[in-house]
Amino acid sequence: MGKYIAQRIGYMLITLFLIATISFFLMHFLPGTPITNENKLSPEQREIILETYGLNDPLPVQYVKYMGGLVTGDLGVSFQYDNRGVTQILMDRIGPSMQLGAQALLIGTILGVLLGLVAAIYHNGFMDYTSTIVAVLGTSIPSFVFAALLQYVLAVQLGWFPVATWEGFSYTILPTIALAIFPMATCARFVRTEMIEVLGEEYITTARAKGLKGSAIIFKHGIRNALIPLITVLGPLAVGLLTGTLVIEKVFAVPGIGQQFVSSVTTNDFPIIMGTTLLFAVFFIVMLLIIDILYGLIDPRIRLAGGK
Amino acid sequence: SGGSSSSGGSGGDSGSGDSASGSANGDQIFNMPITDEIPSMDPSKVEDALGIQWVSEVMEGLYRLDENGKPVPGMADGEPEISEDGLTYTFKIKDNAEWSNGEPVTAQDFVYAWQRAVDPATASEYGPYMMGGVVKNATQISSGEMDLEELGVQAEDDKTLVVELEKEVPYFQSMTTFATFFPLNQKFVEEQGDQFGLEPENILSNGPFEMTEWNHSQSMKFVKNETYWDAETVQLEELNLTVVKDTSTGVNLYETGELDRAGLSADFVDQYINDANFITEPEPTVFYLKMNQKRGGEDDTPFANENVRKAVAQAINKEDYVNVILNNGSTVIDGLMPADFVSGPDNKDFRETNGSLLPYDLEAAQAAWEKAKEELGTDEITIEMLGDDGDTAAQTSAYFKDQLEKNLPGLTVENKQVPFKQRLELDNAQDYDLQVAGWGPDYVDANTFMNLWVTDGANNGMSYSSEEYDALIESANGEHAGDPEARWNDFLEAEKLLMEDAAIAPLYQRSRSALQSPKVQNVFKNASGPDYEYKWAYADNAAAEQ
Amino acid sequence: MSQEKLLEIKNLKQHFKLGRNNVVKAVDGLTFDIYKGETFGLVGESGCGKSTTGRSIIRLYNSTDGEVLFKGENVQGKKNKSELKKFNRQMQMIFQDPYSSLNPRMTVMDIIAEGIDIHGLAKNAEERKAKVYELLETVGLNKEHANRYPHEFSGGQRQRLGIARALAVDPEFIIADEPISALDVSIQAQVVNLMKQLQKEKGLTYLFIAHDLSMVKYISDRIGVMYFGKLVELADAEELYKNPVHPYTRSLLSAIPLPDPIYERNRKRIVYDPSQHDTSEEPEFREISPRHWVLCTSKEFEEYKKEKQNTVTN
Amino acid sequence: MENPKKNVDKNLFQLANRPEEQGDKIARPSTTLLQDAFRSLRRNVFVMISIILLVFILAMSIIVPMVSDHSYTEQDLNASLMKPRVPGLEKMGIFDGKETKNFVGNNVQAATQKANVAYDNASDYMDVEVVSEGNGSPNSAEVKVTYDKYGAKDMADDYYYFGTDRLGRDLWVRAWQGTRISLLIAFVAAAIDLAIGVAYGGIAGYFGGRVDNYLMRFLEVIVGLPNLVVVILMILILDPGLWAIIIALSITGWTSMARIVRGEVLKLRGQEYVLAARTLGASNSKIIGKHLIPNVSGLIIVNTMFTIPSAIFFEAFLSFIGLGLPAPDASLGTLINDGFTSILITPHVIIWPAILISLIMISFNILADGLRDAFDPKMRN
Amino acid sequence: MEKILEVKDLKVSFKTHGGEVQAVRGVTFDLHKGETLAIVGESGSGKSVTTKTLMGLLPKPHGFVKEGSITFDNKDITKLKESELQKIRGKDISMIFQDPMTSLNPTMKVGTQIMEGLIKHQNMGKAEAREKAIELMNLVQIPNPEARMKQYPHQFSGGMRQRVVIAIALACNPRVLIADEPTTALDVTIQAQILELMKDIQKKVDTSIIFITHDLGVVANVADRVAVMYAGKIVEIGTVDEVFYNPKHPYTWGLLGSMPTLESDEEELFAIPGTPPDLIAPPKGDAFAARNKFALEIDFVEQPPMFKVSDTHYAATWLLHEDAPKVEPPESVKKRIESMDHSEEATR
Ligand SMILES: Nc1ncnc2c1ncn2[C@@H]1O[C@H](COP(=O)(O)OP(=O)(O)OP(=O)(O)O)[C@@H](O)[C@H]1O
Ligand SMILES: Nc1ncnc2c1ncn2[C@@H]1O[C@H](COP(=O)(O)OP(=O)(O)OP(=O)(O)O)[C@@H](O)[C@H]1O
Ligand SMILES: [Mg+2]
Ligand SMILES: [Mg+2]
Repeated sequence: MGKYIAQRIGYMLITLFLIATISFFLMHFLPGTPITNENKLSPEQREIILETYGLNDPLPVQYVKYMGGLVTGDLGVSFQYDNRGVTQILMDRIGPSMQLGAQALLIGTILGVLLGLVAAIYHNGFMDYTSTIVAVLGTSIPSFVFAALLQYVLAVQLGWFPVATWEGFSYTILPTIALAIFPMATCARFVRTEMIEVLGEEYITTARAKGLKGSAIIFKHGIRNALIPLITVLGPLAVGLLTGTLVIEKVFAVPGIGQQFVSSVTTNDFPIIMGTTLLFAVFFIVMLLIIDILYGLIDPRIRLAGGK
Repeated sequence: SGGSSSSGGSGGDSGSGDSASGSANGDQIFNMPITDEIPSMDPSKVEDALGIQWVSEVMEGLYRLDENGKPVPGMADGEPEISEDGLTYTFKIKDNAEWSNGEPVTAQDFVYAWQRAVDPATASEYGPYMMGGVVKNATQISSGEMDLEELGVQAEDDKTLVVELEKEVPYFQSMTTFATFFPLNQKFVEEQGDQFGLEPENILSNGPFEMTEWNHSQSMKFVKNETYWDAETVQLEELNLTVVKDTSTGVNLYETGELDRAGLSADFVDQYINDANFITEPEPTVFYLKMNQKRGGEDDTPFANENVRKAVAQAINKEDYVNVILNNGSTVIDGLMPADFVSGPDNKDFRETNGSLLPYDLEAAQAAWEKAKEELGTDEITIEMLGDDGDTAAQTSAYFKDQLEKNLPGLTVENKQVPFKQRLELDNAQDYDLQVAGWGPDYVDANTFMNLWVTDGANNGMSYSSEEYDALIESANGEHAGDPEARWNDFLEAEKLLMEDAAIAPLYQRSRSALQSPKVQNVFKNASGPDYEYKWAYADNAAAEQ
Repeated sequence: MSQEKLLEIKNLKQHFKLGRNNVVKAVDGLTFDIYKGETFGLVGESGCGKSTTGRSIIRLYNSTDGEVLFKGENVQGKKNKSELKKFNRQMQMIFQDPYSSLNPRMTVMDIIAEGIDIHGLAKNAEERKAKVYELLETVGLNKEHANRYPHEFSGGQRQRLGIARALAVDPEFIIADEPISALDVSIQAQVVNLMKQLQKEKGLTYLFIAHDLSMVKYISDRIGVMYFGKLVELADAEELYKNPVHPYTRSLLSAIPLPDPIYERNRKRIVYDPSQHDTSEEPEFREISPRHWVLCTSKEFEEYKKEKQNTVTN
Repeated sequence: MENPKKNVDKNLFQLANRPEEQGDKIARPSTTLLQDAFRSLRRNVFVMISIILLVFILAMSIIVPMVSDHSYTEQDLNASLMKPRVPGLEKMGIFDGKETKNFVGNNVQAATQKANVAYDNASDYMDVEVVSEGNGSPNSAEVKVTYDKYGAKDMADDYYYFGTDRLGRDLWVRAWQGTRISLLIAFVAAAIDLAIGVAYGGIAGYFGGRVDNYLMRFLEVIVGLPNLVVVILMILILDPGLWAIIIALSITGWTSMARIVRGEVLKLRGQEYVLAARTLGASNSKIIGKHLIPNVSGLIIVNTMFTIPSAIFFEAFLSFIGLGLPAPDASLGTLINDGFTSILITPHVIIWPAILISLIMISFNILADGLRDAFDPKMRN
Repeated sequence: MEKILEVKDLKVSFKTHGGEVQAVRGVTFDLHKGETLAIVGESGSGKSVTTKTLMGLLPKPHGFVKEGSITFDNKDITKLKESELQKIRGKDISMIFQDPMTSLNPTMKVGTQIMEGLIKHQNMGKAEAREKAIELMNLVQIPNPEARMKQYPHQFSGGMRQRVVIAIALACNPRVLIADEPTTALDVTIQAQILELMKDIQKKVDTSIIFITHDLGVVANVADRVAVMYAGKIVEIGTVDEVFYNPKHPYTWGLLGSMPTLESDEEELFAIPGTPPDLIAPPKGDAFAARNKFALEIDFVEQPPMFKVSDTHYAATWLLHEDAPKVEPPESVKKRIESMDHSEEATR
């Protein structure tokens, strides 16, 4: 097990290296410079500024410098926010995004699983169709539409929650709900499909033959076996949630990394783009690893390659 | 009035327009929205509206713009001594000018700051731009050809600052209100190293306010600076800023009383136009179509033909555009210079004097178009229009395309929507035919607009070149620099010439629409530099109660 | 029956590496021949390596060691495309599980015609169809079945489809890997009858793998008994049943329940105890009487021989 | 129990000797998979409704922009932001194109005056209803004004079924045009996605081992690349527009499909029918294409149903940050974004595209479930 | 002998897209205390459905009891509520399922799966249940039970898994044990062990066993009585000797005839031709008629009733009607019976 993880971490480093390399070059193909007031500068002044940013070096040189910094854990400084360290910026911004993401993931998964279970148990019944429609609506209506409506109805009209900004737990509730709808719907669909299958398995009949109650059968025997495909889709979804979403962050004025990333891309803030890309990549790869480990924990039949 | 108008002055009917009436009462706190994170609070490096706005609240240069948008002495103790030739200015620094750490503001602080601004190592964007060609040797220093010490600024003693200019600059005082010209305490700045301006503790104030909290991308807090020389004028105790990027979120926060102001987009203007607290604020910012005459600076585009330019410039119904699509109080403009920005020796507004030069005129447009087609020997012309990524960009592009194609038969407009940075790049490379562009003043003088279109100017970017025009601008800034009347006439002529050539197609002068709580009083709108001035602001909570 | 060797298996080994120190010796040194036209039965308990043997012979695995000669040619050796194709036509396999050996998403027509398509045995669609119909008929189904999907068939019918698929390329040699284990008794009989009939008509050679001795005995000419990757006994079917020598063979025979209640009430199962063997030397495969081979040490060889003498004389 | 003594015709008690024709007969008549799939789909009411709906939507998206009086780009600033008005329905008081808004003032007069200002003094077309009389104190009076904008603008004969947007463009036409484009984006993205993702996953899963390891690591790299940067580069290379978006989508969109297919193929590749195909000499590509992929089709269909909305939404996201289709083109995504900023002020701008997008998604999902069942031979009964 | 379970005219159907599948079409039998009743018959003849019905385990809602009753403890199982059934299941009646590979939950430890029933029915605490589970595992001869408890099913061999399934079924000392093809997936040696084990346990606790299989050898080994099912009906029922040595129904002949004996020679095996009828539309007369060489005309007209052969032996074939021609079983079956008789003599 330990060996397997070590091996995977080795691969992870290679993958990260590749991602860093490819995105470094991709990014430098982006047209334009990080300079804000291009049209106020003469070409000579422009050159000087690029020079001081080190952007006039040949690309390979810049690349080597960047990778050198990376090895020592230095992500460089932002262009957009003069001199501010990229690491610090990322740390600041990822917090709110992760909190929202985690809350949304938690709520979305729990509700989604319940919804899916209900649908599976009352397969082809009224509850099934209701839950399916709820689920499909959840995946078909853009989350920002939900967000706008939630904000208007629950915050402005009813005054139950703060409208926006980021000042305490109560401020996280609305964006969490808006974010949770998609994972909820996704979970519901997957759990339903899987559960219907699992409930038809022989070992469920065995459990019934023992005289177990319906709830015990579903929670003790059913769910765990339905989890594998669920975590497969939840993994990338979780990364997506934890790494922030521009739109929800914008609507609820959350200082998250989703907004940050988009604004960095549109201002050519290379160090932040790189830093964010790598951060997301780490998230994703670690998530894939966690999923693989979870596979083994959930289903003992799935053995990790190389494990005992 | 000058380039500013009081906050409630237009549009609203709360009667708060008169800055003399009303009085401060209740908590002196404003909660204001800010549209984005402030990139930097380093005055040598600020390069965007937000940074300039808030650096200008915590700091002060030799001059400051007052209620009327006129430069009045700030750190400077009274008016400077100006040499005969108008090239040497000697400023006295106020004795009671202090940094918030208790140290006095000295002439050396200015010398250090100005040198820092043009130092290539600082990589400031505004430093070379503002000082180049103004302060002696600034251009050479910023391009690394001269040493910092050669900059035309000297501290004669602690409180005497001598500035040498490259040429006579009649609007120099106005320039010193700009952040790049603010003083810096060398010791403090060097202590902070590359952290300077990044956190509240890395900032030293000499202005009306101090920054005390900065939650990045989220919120900021400014409080009154008790060590400010004019602290007794400052009534506002606290200014809280919240980053809100979404218009409707801003409105919702305003509606629930969490913000004292909310910017409005076209749709919200419809909704709130009858609201008692609805305001519109005109700005001296103009928008026009840039018509590139040489693609990549080399090949002629259809716009090399004057008649094509004339046709396009007169074919768009600007009235409809401004009223229906922008719907934010913006006004049609038929020249380059915005209204209510500068007035001549006769005290008449520039715009008023020159009048409408290139208005919407369908007949003229079509006549020019027919001529143009004849001259070019073709019936079908296709041009590419760059769109930006602003709020109404898509509607704007769609509208212009529709107007041009409808009114100029045979013209095809292809819209190209690209990210902001790519647009800049295409603009730089002159790789476009037509694009909407805008310009706001950097200082209060006609030159900030008029010198845009000199041959090979940094902003020209469309290969417009007129010897006559160049000559006029040169004389205004050289020979006539000390002669306000002649200079004024140069500029008036230059604009006429520009419009005759249809070098650009003027569109509109921008306004902003907003909802603002009646308690917000005496926030002044500036023509250049910081958008707003809070030094004289106060909260009239009683007005809000009504 | 001719004595022409169709297949020679020499010291075949198939080891699976599971982990660093974990090697499963599924097949561990098999040597036997199969003659043209005969049915060679391979029995042994579950997991003793029967399927692995079959699969190694047909090249589904690359064997660890040893060689398999088919008509004197090494099967395992490197082959180019056309050689491979030729080989694939000559040797075919019927799989153990009639439910998982047919692609549930293909029609019977496509399943059976797959080999025809791969080897270009039909000139056009008509001929292809005709061939499939003929094959269906051969295995006792009819052409109406061609458009159906496997799950619409009973286990016996599915196994016939598997046989038809194998026959489609006109093979000479068929490996039948427990073709009947998963079937009903009454259906087992159908399949076995069919296989026998086909053998008669087409002169096929079978390697028939099973763990049920009674059926194997019925169909096979010779039988090999496997235990833990090794052949422990090899003899003519009748001989093996009448005179089992190796204790494992005896145990296996004794465990088969017969549809005879009274016999069953009295049947005594012989339990095989691997430790009863003589461990003084590596056992070898020795011919104890003509055509009857047993894996034994020289000491055991003598004992077995003596025993055998007794039973024969009795 | 006694043996039953029934009087039965004794003639019946003779050996029947019927030919064994019943032998291997399966009762059901033979049908092709397609017929069968269709039959099974037809039996499912929900699926039928979805199909009809989708066909209807597709047809409308093709026909409406072709036959309508207005084109989707045609502007009329005079008819800006008209409310929906539908002949027939307007008589029932819905979709009559009228706006209702409340105005407040110190007294009724003041409030009414405000309304007059707002509606250009078109008092002939205003219907004023007093909500509260007020007592002279600020904003105590309230009137409810119903404004007949069509009448006031002299457009009594015009009908905009979905209303108009700020530029006075007919949203009915734009919505269908947008549907057309969004469906195109969705289909092409899904198709490319299917082609690349399925093949990639199939190859990784089938060959397994080292091939799988390398392919999966490469996939991780692709996933790790920032989508937005890729999109911008595509816009740079291909000129902004539909195809840049579609290609950007397909560069990164196929990865989840690949992962799912791979996982399933890993499970299936040991199946005996795969071994059987190998013994027949089938090539690897044939095994993947004919044996493995068809057996993953259920999951592939379901996953495609996730691809379609994500493609449509991704395009919407791009227009949200200003990188979408260039004006004046319309997609459901751009329409929703246009309407989003004013969702509470002029809801008619966003509601129709939102409803259309939801209907499309729901139909696709139900259809997918139905298809999965219909093309699963095991579901044939 | 004491009757423990009485099944009367049980009819079970499934609603499917294709129509109603009449899986069980009128099954009547009794189960006595301490006996083993074997049910044989071909795949799909309704063996599993019948026994699942006994436990109220039909898949709902599409599987349902159409007619008939199952009397256990004076209660009709077909009429009980789910909660009442839960009290009986696992405690009074338990079941060993057909396939040991799939009938254990792959993600749950084996020990937990055994303990579940104990905790539920015997009100045991965890510790006590664990003790008992270890005891059960010992009973089914799983070596080293303490360690094995903590393992997952995939770590067990097929035979061991089957023993776990048996242990689960035996946990609460059920009065009726239903074993649905418990050995089909196993090889002969392990099968033999399991059969011995079941017989031992039966002796110890006097359970009644219903043993489903289609392997006649196994039947001969374990059964006291045998019921032969075909197309949802019992076509012959009797003591094991009666059915094996004096079979009356042509289907039973077919079954017996299709098994090769170790002595049988080169001739073709007797195989029942064709496939069973479609239970959505079962034939009007005898369901077996179409495949039956000895079918009478009446077989195509009317379903045969149960004819009595002896007090314990009944068969549903018109051949037993007094008007029917006398038909001898096929040669192969006769020969086989003779050979058995021979073996009978030999062993006695
Ligand atoms: N691909 C493989 N990888 C690892 N081990 C394998 C593989 N295939 C077979 N084995 C192992 O090799 C041994 C022999 O397996 P094989 O399938 O040949 O047995 P068998 O005699 O056919 O059994 P059965 O009667 O159950 O089919 C078993 O222990 C099995 O676990
Ligand atoms: N859930 C179900 N839905 C529809 N039909 C079913 C269902 N379960 C069983 N059947 C049908 O009922 C009939 C009897 O099935 P059953 O499982 O009892 O057969 P069996 O005698 O146990 O066969 P085997 O020996 O293969 O286990 C079959 O025709 C089967 O197709
Ligand atoms: Mg095998
Ligand atoms: Mg069964």
